Amino acid sequence: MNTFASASNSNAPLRPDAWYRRVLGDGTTIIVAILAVLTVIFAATQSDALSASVLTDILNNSLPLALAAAGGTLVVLTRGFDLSVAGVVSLTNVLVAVHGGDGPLGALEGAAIAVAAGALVGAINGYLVAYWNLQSIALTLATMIVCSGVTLLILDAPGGNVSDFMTYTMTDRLGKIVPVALVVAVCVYLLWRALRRTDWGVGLYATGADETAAVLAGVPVKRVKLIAYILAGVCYGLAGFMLTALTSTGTPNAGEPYLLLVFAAIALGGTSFAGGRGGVAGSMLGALTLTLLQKVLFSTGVSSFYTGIFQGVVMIAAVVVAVFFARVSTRGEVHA
Amino acid sequence: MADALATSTAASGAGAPKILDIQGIAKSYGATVAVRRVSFDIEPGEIHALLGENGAGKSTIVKVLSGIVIPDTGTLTLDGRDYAPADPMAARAAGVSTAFQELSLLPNLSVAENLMLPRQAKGKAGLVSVAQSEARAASMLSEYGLGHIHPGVYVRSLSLAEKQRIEIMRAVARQPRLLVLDEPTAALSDPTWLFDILERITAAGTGVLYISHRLSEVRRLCRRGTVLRNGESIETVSLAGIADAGIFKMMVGSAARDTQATRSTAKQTRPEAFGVTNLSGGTVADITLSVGKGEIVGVAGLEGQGQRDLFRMLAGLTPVRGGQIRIDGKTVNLSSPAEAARAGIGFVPEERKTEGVFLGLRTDSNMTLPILGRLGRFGVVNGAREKAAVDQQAGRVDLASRYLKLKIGALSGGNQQKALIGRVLMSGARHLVLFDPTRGVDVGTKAVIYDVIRDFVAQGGSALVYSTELAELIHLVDRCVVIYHGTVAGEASGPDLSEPRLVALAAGHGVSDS
Amino acid sequence: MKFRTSLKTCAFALATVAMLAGSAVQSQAQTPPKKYKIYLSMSYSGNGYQTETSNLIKALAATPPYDKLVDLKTVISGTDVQAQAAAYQSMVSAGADAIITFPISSTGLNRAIHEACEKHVLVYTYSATVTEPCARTVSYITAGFAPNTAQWLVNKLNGKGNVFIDRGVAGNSVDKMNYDGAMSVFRKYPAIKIVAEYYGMWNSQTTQQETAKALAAHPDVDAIFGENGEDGIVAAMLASGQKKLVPVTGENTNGFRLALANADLRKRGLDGISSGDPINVSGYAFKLMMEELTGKRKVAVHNIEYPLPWVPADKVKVCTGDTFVNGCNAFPSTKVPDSFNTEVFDPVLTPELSLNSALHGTPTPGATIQPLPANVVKAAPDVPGVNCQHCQAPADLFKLTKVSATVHP
Amino acid sequence: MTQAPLTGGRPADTRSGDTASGLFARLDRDVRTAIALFAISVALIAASRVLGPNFGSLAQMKAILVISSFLMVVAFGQQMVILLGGLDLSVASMMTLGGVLAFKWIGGPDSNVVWGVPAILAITAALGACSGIGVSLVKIPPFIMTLAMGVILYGVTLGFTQGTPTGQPSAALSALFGSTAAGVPVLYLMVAAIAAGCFLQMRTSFGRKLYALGTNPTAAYVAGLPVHRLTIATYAISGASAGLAGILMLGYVRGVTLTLGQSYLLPSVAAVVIGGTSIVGGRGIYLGAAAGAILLTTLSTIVSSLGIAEGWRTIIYGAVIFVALVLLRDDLALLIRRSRSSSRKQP
Repeated sequence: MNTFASASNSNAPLRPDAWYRRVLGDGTTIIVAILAVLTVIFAATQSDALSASVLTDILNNSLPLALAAAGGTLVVLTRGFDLSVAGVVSLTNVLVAVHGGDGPLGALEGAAIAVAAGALVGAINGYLVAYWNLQSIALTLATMIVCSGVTLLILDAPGGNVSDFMTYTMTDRLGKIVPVALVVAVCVYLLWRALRRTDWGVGLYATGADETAAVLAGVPVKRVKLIAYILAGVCYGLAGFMLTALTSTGTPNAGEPYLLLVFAAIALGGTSFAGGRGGVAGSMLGALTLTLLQKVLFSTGVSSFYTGIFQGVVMIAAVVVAVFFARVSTRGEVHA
Repeated sequence: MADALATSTAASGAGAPKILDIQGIAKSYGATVAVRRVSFDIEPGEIHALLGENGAGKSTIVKVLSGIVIPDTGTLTLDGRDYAPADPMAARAAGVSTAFQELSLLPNLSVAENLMLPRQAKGKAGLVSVAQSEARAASMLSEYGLGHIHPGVYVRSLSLAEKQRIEIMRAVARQPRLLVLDEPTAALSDPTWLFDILERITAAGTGVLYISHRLSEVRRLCRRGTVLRNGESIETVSLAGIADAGIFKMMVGSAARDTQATRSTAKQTRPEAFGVTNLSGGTVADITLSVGKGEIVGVAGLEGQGQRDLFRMLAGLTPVRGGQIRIDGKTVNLSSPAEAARAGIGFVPEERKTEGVFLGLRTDSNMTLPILGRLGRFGVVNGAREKAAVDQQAGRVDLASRYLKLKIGALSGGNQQKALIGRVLMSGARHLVLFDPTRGVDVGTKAVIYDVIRDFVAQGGSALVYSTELAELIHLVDRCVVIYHGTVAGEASGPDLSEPRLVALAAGHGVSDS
Repeated sequence: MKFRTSLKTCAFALATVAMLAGSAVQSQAQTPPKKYKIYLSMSYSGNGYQTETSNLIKALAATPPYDKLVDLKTVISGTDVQAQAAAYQSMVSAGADAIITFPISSTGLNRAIHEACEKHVLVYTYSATVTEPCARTVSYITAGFAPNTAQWLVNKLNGKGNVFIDRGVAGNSVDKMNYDGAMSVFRKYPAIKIVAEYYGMWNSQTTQQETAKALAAHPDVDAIFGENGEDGIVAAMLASGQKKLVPVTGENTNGFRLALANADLRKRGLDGISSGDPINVSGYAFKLMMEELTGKRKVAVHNIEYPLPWVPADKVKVCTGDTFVNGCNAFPSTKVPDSFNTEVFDPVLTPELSLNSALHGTPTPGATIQPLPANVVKAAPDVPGVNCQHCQAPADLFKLTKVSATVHP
Repeated sequence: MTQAPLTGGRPADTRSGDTASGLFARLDRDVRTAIALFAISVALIAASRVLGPNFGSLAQMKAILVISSFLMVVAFGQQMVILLGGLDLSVASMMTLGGVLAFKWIGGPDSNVVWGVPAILAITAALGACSGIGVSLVKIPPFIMTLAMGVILYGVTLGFTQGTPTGQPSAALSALFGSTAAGVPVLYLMVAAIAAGCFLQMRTSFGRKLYALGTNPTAAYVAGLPVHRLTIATYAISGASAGLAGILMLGYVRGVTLTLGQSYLLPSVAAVVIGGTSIVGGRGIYLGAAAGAILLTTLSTIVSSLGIAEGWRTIIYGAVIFVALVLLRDDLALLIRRSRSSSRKQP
């Protein structure tokens, strides 16, 4: 359709896209589909696949990555890259392991420490990127290195002691039904929904889509970015915290694997690296997918040597499908 | 100059406190001066026109008023109080709101969200309430006669016209003291919608700064107007007392005179160089035109009538929907700029900075880009030959050689344009397709560009030129095609080729109304 | 029919086992007539060491009678802890009888291992250890590699000189333990100066680069304390172009041993000790695990120590054949790459193995599983963070076993 | 770039081109950056003399250069991609693959080098081209495309070697790092290589078009440049240079591991960015990236000789990178000029 066509019948009512278009346009759909397929295969190839314990294990294993990916998504939405995730996860992991106390209160204290540390690093990143116009990818690389240095100062070998409350209760099932991991994930998601429904949330998408227009529309772009990086840091902190509970130890280089996995999860989740499109839910599901994929590859007996190939192919496939659907759903838009 | 100021101050001398009073605003970016000295004022309830060619400084004034750009010198007062907004929000708070030409809407947000930016309607728990936002948006939309747009629609799926309406409505709905409208009707086929709104708010005493290329609109709405030229306010005139020609003369200034070079008025028929038949695509509905060898054909039209897509189809940028393009007699299919270039088309885009030059590269590198292959063997560029080629071309477009070694971003718009045209000529194009080649360049450069185009066709080339400046077209081209609503509204040549005639055609009615 | 044959084979298998083991007749009667489902879990760090250890296990599992008795599956998880934990969990749900593994983290896998134990899955770790008490760890780590080699260096230097320390991976517990062990000795001698300390990541390539850098800054170095990848140290010294070579201690790469055996390098001053991590620990762990699994041995201790290899330069002897016969302990460079870890078999612990076992995981023709000596199991001392969670390391953890201090500070 | 309309583009340093005087100032900004980096490296070495008498010795510099040569080679490809506004995360796996193949094919008789090296370069280039195709034609974000490519290649290498790379060292390759006059041959080679790299970027039409495409993709398309071919070729170059680095590594350490390339991924990006190359593409020269590589190597050498905890060393390492970033910011000069001249709004 072109300007004149629409101008001529300009009083034809304009309603929101049909539901199927919106569904297709939303990257989350693809990841849900992939997840469903994997689950089916998994259930078919492993007898106790859907048993409570197995599911809990999967959730526990994927939660730290899911949290980290959630944080990374916020930065990607602003068209940035945050490599500091690896450093922050390691840092908070050892912080919690060394300074976390016993019992629920101790765990709470540990969480507080982790969140604070993450927020601090995030604030540094955010300030320098938003107000000094430093290249996000390069800056956060430096931050990551410094963080891992600080980590080694705190703990130069795996250790620290993690309370039984964290080790067992935090990774158990509430009332033997709901995995704690699931609860945490849902809480984070709800928190995101809430944030999404603030001026910052709207501004975040505005900034990512078109910074110039956002400024013209009065969005405080710099502050939006700063907050995005801070919240990202907080998420990394939580990831480090949950990782501590999962591994019941502080490991100085525990975060390293997350550096690239996080971006894999985000990509799987259908968040666009061009900014302004996507969301936290997709990334968290993306993280779950990566974990489940390992399980499926095991249960289907794929020679372990080749697991990497499958992971890579799935990543590419997901993005390609997302790109394709995005085109379909946005076809016929007027590009002014 | 002095008298220009005198008149403006005289005009602002008596009467009620001005809504806006601008005195001696100047602003420059590095080497490029955007605005030299601009002064004018707006009275309560007045719709004040800001007239001038592209690049005369209008958009800079808009940015200053909306707090995006802080002027280097000069003073602004709003309702008699000093007015120096640090950012868009400050401007808005002070009671100035703007509908921008490059619309400030976010495609990935809903209409409601866009309307509410940067502060959405809050429901319980202080969270954004989609329902409330959409409700408010809906009432707003219906109040301004856009009830047919559902507030939940994503802006990216709106037509350009709808977007423009939303942009305007958002500015108006903030009930500002001063409303700034930058080319508000560019995409509106029927501006009466806007005019009604303006009547309403001016009745309430709001001041409006109105920027438009459409003189007929300006005359209908505005009592006074200020003419800008090359970043200076030439004069603030009462529009009733001056004819279009007079205004154009002020806008174009000396350029009109000293480049009033002889035009090949001889109307012999020439063999076709390139042309299109029943071409449609983008906003072009159905256009047929032909350019002869050694001929300069002009294209005129109000903004958004399809001329842009016509040129971009010839450049291989906009996909062709129907009809055919002929070049040198052969029907061609231009699916990419590369193909267009191979076919002999030399395209100068309208957006110099984003689509034309490579700001990061040196001027000479910019110019030789398309012919690097020819400048050496085995893909290795022969420095000497490159220098020779550049110097020769620089002479042709009259570009001082001291600029050649600088990054092109450091050059003034005029010199950038010279380099760009130089590049296009270098590429060995046989047919020039120039979209507003003199946009925002100074008078001297204009003269140069005219000459370059003329001897290009004199050497057997052909050129299709679009310009927003009728005066320019009139003295440059052999004949001029006027586009309206994506079709050819008419053609003028020889004695027929006059501003009133073009204005009339462009406004969509056969007979002149001035 | 099928059942019958399998029964027959098992009977035969057990018969042989019984014969070889010469153990009580009841034990075989009790053992269930089935193939043991055993998983080998490696966390791929990518150096040859990983493959060689797994090859030994594969070879043993294919050596009669285990070939009839064992269904071995190898699983490689990435270098992150979650991946390996997830792998353990998958193995348990896949009905594993036992898991033999090289754990990537000494503490991070405890949960998964604990779950496995609760499901009565036998978990053995080789070379690297875990602090989860229900697992059996078989390792040389506690055998005093670092203090002994360090002391040897000190003796060699008569208590004074500039020393490099080539460490493993930053933030790793074994690295820390080796470092502490070495420093426990060096600190005693004020005249010993640690002029450079770098991380060779336990692979020849990084070690060579880091050593080359250090050598450039300190050509006046008098000795180098090395860990795995030490052949890189020698390579770096040779590449640096200095005439004079210095004593080097390291682990068991073939390149290193050949260098020590090389006469003119010795003349140029090269000397050293080849000690540390033996590939064979995996073979030993596997045999031990099988004996416990088949009920032929009750293993009481959790942490089992593998005897520390100790090959001084003058004891290096290049083998002519494919086994360690008449005291040879290195292979010609035509047979194995420099980075090959030589300490692949032990005449007492794993006589079944040969070079091809280590290189290709193939059993030695004609070999059958020999039982381990009855009293072979040696308990390892507690080391917090290495093989136990909340425990005290013995005061004499770093005691000297192979050498004694000949010089006094 | 989206900022341009608001800030009116960046006259930045370009202005100093004609106003400022003095040879140094008249040099191109990127060259200045590179020189500055070399200066920092030399200064570091000089300063390190306090650590020991042999610091700053010629031998040390040679050693540093030899070791940094691998990073230089990887950084070259990485920079080409970054100039394009992309990023290549597959260099690590690509380098490993190169090393593994070299170990298997080139090892042994020197004659193998003749066919082996071209073959391996061709393979890695082809694999790089695949990333390029994914990025330019299928429109997959470079970050994801190359990340996935890296993961896949690692899997392939793992499967191909079944865990242990097998083969023999190559005397011919090792000769490059000749024992006695260590570095000297390499030294010349490296200078030549750096020169060649800069030449490719500055003086060939491919290089020129690359910059154009990097600075302004839209304009490049409008100007009719072969955008897709350029992109694919660039990723192919990146693949090949990573492969070459792997081959060289075999020459240096007479054997390979599957972790060969891992330690080069982030440094390759760091070297490029520190070298004054903008991550959004279009500006920077190889001289800078090479200087960045040397700086990083020098830094780690000196840091590892500091008698302090590894933690502190890492912190220092990161801090220096950070400082370099701040000092070499694109618009730093502009900002200073502004803050001096007037209280104008900052971009």
